[in-house]
Amino acid sequence: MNFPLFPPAASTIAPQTDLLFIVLVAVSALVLAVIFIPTIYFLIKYRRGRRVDRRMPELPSFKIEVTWTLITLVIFLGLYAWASEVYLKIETPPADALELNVVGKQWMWKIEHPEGISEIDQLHIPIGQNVKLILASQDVIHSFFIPAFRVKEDVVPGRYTTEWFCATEPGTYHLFCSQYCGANHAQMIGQVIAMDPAAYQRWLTQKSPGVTLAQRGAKLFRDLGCSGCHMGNSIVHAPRLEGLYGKPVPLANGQVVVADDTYIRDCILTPQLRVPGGYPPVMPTFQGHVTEDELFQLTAYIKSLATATVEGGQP
Amino acid sequence: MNALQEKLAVEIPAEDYLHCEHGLKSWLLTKDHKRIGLLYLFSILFFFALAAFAAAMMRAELLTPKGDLLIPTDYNKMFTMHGVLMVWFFLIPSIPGVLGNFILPLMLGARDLAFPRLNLLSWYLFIIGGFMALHAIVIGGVDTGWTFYTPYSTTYSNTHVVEMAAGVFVAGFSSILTGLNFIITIHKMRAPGLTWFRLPLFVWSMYSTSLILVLATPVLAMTLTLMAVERIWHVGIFNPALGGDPVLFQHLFWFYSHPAVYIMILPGMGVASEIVTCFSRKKIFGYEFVAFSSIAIALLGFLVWGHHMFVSSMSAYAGAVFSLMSFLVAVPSAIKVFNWTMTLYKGSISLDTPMIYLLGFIALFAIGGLTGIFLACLAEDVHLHDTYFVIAHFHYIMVGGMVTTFMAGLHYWWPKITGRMYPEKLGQLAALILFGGFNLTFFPQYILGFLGMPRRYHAYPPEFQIYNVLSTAGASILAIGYLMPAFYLVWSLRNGKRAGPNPWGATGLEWKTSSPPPKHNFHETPVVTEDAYNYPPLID
Amino acid sequence: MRHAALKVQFDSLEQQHEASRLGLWLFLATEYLFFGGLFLAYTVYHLLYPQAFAEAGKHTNLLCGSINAALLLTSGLTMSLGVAAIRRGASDISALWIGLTILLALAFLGVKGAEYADDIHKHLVPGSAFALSQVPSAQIFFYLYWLMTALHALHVIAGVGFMLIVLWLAKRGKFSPQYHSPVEFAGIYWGFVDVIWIFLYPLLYLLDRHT
Amino acid sequence: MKTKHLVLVWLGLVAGFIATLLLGQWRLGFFYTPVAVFIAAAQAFLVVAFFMEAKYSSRLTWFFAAAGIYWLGILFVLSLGDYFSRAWLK
Repeated sequence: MNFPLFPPAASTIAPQTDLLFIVLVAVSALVLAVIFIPTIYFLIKYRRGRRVDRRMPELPSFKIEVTWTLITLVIFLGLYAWASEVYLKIETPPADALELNVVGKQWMWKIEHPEGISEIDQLHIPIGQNVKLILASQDVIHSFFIPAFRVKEDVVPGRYTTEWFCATEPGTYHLFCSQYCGANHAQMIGQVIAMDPAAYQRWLTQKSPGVTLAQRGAKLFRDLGCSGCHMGNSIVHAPRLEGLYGKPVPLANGQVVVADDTYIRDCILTPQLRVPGGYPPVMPTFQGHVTEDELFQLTAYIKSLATATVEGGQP
Repeated sequence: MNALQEKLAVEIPAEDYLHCEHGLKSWLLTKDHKRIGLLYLFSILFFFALAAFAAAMMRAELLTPKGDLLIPTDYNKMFTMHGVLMVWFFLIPSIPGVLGNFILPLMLGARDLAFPRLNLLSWYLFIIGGFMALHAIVIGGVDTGWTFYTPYSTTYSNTHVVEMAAGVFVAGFSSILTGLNFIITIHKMRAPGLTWFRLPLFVWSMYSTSLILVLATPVLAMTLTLMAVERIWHVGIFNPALGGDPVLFQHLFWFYSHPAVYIMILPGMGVASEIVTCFSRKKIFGYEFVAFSSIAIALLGFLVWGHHMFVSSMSAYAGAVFSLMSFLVAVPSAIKVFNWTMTLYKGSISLDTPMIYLLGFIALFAIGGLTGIFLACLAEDVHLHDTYFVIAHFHYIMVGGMVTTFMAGLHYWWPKITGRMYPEKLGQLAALILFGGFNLTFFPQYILGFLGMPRRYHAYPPEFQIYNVLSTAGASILAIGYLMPAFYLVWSLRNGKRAGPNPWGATGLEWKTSSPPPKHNFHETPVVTEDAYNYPPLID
Repeated sequence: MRHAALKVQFDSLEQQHEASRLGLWLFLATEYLFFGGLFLAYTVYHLLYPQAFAEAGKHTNLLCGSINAALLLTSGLTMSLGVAAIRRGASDISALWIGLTILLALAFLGVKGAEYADDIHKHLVPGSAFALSQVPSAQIFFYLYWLMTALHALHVIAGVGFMLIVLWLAKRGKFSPQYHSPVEFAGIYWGFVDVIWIFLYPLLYLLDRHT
Repeated sequence: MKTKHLVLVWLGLVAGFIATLLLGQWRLGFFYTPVAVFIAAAQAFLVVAFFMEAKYSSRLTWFFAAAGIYWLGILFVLSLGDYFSRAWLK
């Protein structure tokens, strides 16, 4: 029978939070000793019926109170600063990360690679590479938890959340949904398979369906009729999407937003919310007509147009 | 109290509150705070038994990694039932409803609470709410967890969410009225000479608790209303399809539910101060610090709710603020623990049953509080959030803290409530069993959580099994620790030796009247001339 | 001699009165925290969707809302005059003022009912037949409008009930210049009902009204 | 309390009401709400102080009235803090 005490630590963040954990355990042990040792000593020494000197000396009790309050406070503030610094690292995805899309739905995880590979309840990633997950939920709140990487983030319906990590050790790790999501919450589990970059490349080529995510998005773009207005020589005055992604967009109300994944998502689902300046608010909503997977495909397609130029006609 | 009165009081008082009236009606329509306290005692024990049954089912299921005892939905209904009943129908009313009701007016030297009829109404609201919740469970149960997170609760769950929320809503008004009653009573009904800084610390802690009950519970009521209306109407403000934000629900919910944790632990801290002083025959060390730390917890406790939401997609900056506040709120709790320890110094310590429970409490609360620091650490919480670490932490606070002090207080004031003593040796044994069983149940869950086992899982990977087996074994021992008092306390009602007005030789006005006390508590309004815990100086 | 209205747990009428009045104020504190949840939701979504709120806010019935604001403010005055009268011992005049307050409150409820009928007629009830469904998140505004006004109306009804009890007690000659706590408490409660409407009025009826 | 004072308070309330109504016709846009809430707070103060007689009550009354507002403030400030700062970290 074995009693595991540490989960595998396989990301760049893991050693940092584990060090914090060990220090926390040490501080706790120290505090417990400071409480328990005198308590036990007093219990034995001052047991009723024992003849000991019980005259209470004049203690500077105010000073004592202030001292232990301040000591506690200083230790706490130190821990706070340290933990917050690591947290900001966990919450700030690096710019050079490989972006993968994740859709959570009752009760499975679907992962979309830009190369067009879809996985269910499995996530293949290369080690030594920053990976950023863009998380979306089709129904309720889920949470994407990889204990070995010490990361987790809730997946909230109606918007994107992100989570990032950099795996350090090849291996197969648990993937859990940690936010209660209904009957089969405990079955919403999977595996994270961290691989050497070379093995990962082999896996990519082997599994490649031959159609990238952006190409699937392009097909969808035509099937849903988006291209009717946003492409070619349409009679409708609609914004062109070439070169759009990542650029600032002036809105009709005077604000300026950056055309990121969230903005594109919002424009498809609630087009009236943030209408770009100079265009009539005529686009219909696609709320209920596209799934989260399809939104990812369309976004991937629009992203792929970031470097394209407009053919035929003015923007 | 002069010698003659002392002698009179030892004899069985003919007119005590238990015997002055008879019949069911005299109980169900009573306005006597002591009888209402007993009504609460019976009702919360009933809900505790049901919730404990649900816990037993869960622990049995978790013996094996596969989900083989219950189907997933039933498991989910079990933990929801356990959470809802334990939180709202046992923990929150436990010390305030039972011991607060019974002892607070006695401690203040008052004839009753300020609003006795309102007090009875509180109990009825509690019972109505409780039966609404039970009804929801009987007709099919609820599977949202006690947290009712949207959009699962509003749109996806097909169980009796609205009925359950309505029960909690009604019980919430019971809490509000109890808190209101206590606050006004403490302000307006103190005996002559009983100034604020002569009050027993239990009164300070009840005051802080009541502040939270009064000011946080209405927000819960509104949150549940919004959730229920959204579920019925199919339109609402938490629905992402309309632009709603499910995270707003979490803000509103935890604005109540985090301070609710302090509703559960503050009364326990009050009981602790009473017992530590009584059984070491000493003034509390640093009275003002212990008193104000209760108020500080009530004030700061409202600023920390976001630590339940560090990975909820809340802004990282808001997270940083909530984390800082969470560290700060731990300071007053630490102060209390240090002061209790210092009170033992140079005392005359006697290890009677309440004191054993209480020492157990200090240990468990210290561990629970320190592991709370782990969860307040932003980076660490990312890993530990929603795992068994959290389960272990809050059970150390709520069961190790609140339930242990409830047992301590029940034993401490049992002679006052019933006029009888319980068998001391059995009491001590039960307290030790409880302590051991508790640690065996919940300590392994810290490790489980750190290893990554998520909460609310009815099935789990096999490497987690060993700790689950330990935990279930501990739960069986814990059950014995809870069942023993049920037997010997009932036995003592008829067979216990008569207690007399002050069996512990304690200070405090509640011990200056007969046991059980007369209907209006005191034959003569007492006058207070000294500080709390003014035990005679100890020489050797 | 103990006054007939003095309860056993109190020593004097002053203590009893002060305790009850503090209790009422504390209860009102819970009331505004209860409404506070709704006001928070309103603020959050107003910040997130200012255009939607401005657009949807144009469709509430400004006339009804303004009449009701005037009615409630005036009823606050009549109620206070009723309390002032009982304190002087003029219980008949007090009853008149309280009666007038009840009438104003009923008028408020009447106008509110007519307004609701009009809103329903204009399909301003969130749901599948909602008239402004082309405005994203306008449903959130109207959902809050309905909840907030309905909850306020419930408090108006409770206030009317409170005042009716006070009138009934007054008729049975229960009050005197020494003891008239229930009248005073009805006044305090009614003030609270007033305060809520004072905040609801600009938030629900006056968003982006310029033409 | 004198009838004259109560009528004066009522006139103050009506003035606030008319100001709210008229300002609403102006092109203040989003800034209307804070202005209107400020006027409403002034009106509410009048009602609380005079109609509800807080001005003539014990300090404890003010304490309870203020306690509720303080806790409401906590609810607002910390919740809105989240919504305001969500866009900061990208």
